Amino acid sequence: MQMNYYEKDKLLIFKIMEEIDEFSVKELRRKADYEIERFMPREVIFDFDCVTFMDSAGIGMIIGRYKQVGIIGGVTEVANLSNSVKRIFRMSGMLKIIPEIDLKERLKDIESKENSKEVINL
Amino acid sequence: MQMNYYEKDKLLIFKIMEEIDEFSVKELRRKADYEIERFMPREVIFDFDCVTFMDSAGIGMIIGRYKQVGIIGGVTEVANLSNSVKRIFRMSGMLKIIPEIDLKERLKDIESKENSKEVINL
Amino acid sequence: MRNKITDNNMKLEFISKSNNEAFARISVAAFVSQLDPTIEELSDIKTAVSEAVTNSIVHGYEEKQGIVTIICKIHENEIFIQVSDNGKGIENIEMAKQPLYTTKPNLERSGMGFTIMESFMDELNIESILGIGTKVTMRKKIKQTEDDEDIPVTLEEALRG
Amino acid sequence: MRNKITDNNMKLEFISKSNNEAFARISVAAFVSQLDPTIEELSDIKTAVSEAVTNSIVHGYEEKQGIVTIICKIHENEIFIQVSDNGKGIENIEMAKQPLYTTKPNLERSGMGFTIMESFMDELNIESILGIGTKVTMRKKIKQTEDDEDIPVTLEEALRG
Ligand SMILES: Nc1ncnc2c1ncn2[C@@H]1O[C@H](COP(=O)(O)OP(=O)(O)O)[C@@H](O)[C@H]1O
Ligand SMILES: Nc1ncnc2c1ncn2[C@@H]1O[C@H](COP(=O)(O)OP(=O)(O)O)[C@@H](O)[C@H]1O
Repeated sequence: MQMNYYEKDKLLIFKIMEEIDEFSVKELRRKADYEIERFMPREVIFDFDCVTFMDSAGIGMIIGRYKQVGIIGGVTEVANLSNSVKRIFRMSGMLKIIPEIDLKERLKDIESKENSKEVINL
Repeated sequence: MQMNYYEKDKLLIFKIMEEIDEFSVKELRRKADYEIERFMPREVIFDFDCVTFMDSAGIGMIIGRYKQVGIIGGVTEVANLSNSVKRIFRMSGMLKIIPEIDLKERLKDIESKENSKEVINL
Repeated sequence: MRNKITDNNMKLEFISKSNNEAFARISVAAFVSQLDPTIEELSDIKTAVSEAVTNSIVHGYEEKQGIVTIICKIHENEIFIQVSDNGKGIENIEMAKQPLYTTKPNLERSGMGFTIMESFMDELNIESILGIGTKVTMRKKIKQTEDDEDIPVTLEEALRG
Repeated sequence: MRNKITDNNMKLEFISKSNNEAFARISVAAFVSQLDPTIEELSDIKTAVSEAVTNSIVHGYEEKQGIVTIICKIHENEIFIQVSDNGKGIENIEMAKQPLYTTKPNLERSGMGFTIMESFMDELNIESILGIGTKVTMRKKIKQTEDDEDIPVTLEEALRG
């Protein structure tokens, strides 16, 4: 997982690089929660661009983070869902509370402003 | 497997695209022998550039073709051996009778002449 | 030309550790790939296997260590997959099959496992006896499309013979 | 950071068809990859497994159909692989291990199978009883290198913390 934090926007982006299952999700949860607590972001985006496999463990993982982020008053979004990931999220109804956004557009906007950025490979 | 035949040089090149084991070798043998009989080449090169896996079935397959080609008076060579393929061939002593050549150099020479060429995906 | 597959089968047993999930679904996918499935069919099968294996590990054996067994059979163009454990078993199968129903919300389980298996495979059957174990059986037909390599790529090529 | 692997094991059984060779070596490779082997170590293991499985199919069962069994165990950073069959067995194991010795030259077998297993793995052991079957056991230590992700790529990055 790679983390990008945009200071001015208080935006935290997690780019997930691993296959998502019950095994990998334990680490992802731990790492994401740590960063969320550390940065107290206003907005968290999970980027699925590099996710080649996901089962239902991904649903629980994202909903769990959505709750964490909600506690500190932030919003959670997902981006770059492949067809199979989208299908799994849709079945659970999750996309109704955690919307999919166009990350490319969003980043164009953000990177046009002066925005100090921090990148960490978790 | 892809076959390239250069008319003027009577040169037949087999570019092997599949993993080489006891299973795949049955088809490779059958196809190679068919083309060798059809073209009666003076020279046959087996190109291993796209071979991602090979076990000892590859040794038997190449030596078998070497014998076929020998019957019609042609020579057999191999090219683009990866380290692991080379290691397996070396262990069997095969490279002493079937030399490894630099295919890129060989092709530069051949394609500089006017040479009608036939390409078939087997 | 690919080889015609007649019947084939395999059996896989492994320890109920969640780091075996990737290995289990890759093995099944490698076995199924003999049928030349599409990428989507293969992905569906991997996901269904991952769900069933996770269930055996997380719900069947919980913290304990046991053996998960996968049996795969190929018959013509159909794949049959059975995932079983000797774990605690399911009390109410009908309830367990409901979307979003889970007995482990604290572990962030979503309750979507059986729903995914049911919708990604053609058939799902669950047998379970409390204290004895659970056996999940799934079937899927692989739609055999014409083999790419046999189809000429352009009309020109086709005419050239 | 990758997870530390403690002990793990699996068992795989399949029909003695040569189209199962790729599936068998991929499964073992997927299992072994928990130890973070190098690409070369993984390739060595796949080759050794392929040799042993081919032998069970080609020599053990010949034209008949039987079951090939693979048992894999991980203990610390060592992998243990056993390939067995209930086929015809080997008459003279010492002779069979000689490079270039094969009883099936007509099938274009090279007689290099055992030699490759021996040189690609750290240890090879063959047990065989005529008419009962053959059991080939191999071990290999995976050299655990430092994890890339934990090593800062440049000194500059290291200093930046
Ligand atoms: N192999 C099993 N052994 C015991 N209980 C199981 C097993 N598989 C499923 N269950 C039960 O069925 C419920 C629903 O399963 P599922 O739809 O996969 O959702 P989830 O795994 O997210 O809880 C589980 O919460 C569990 O109570
Ligand atoms: N599983 C087995 N069952 C019976 N005979 C075997 C088995 N494995 C090997 N052999 C015998 O040992 C010989 C040498 O095996 P090997 O070195 O792998 O070479 P190859 O497979 O090319 O013949 C074989 O030719 C065969 O006679």
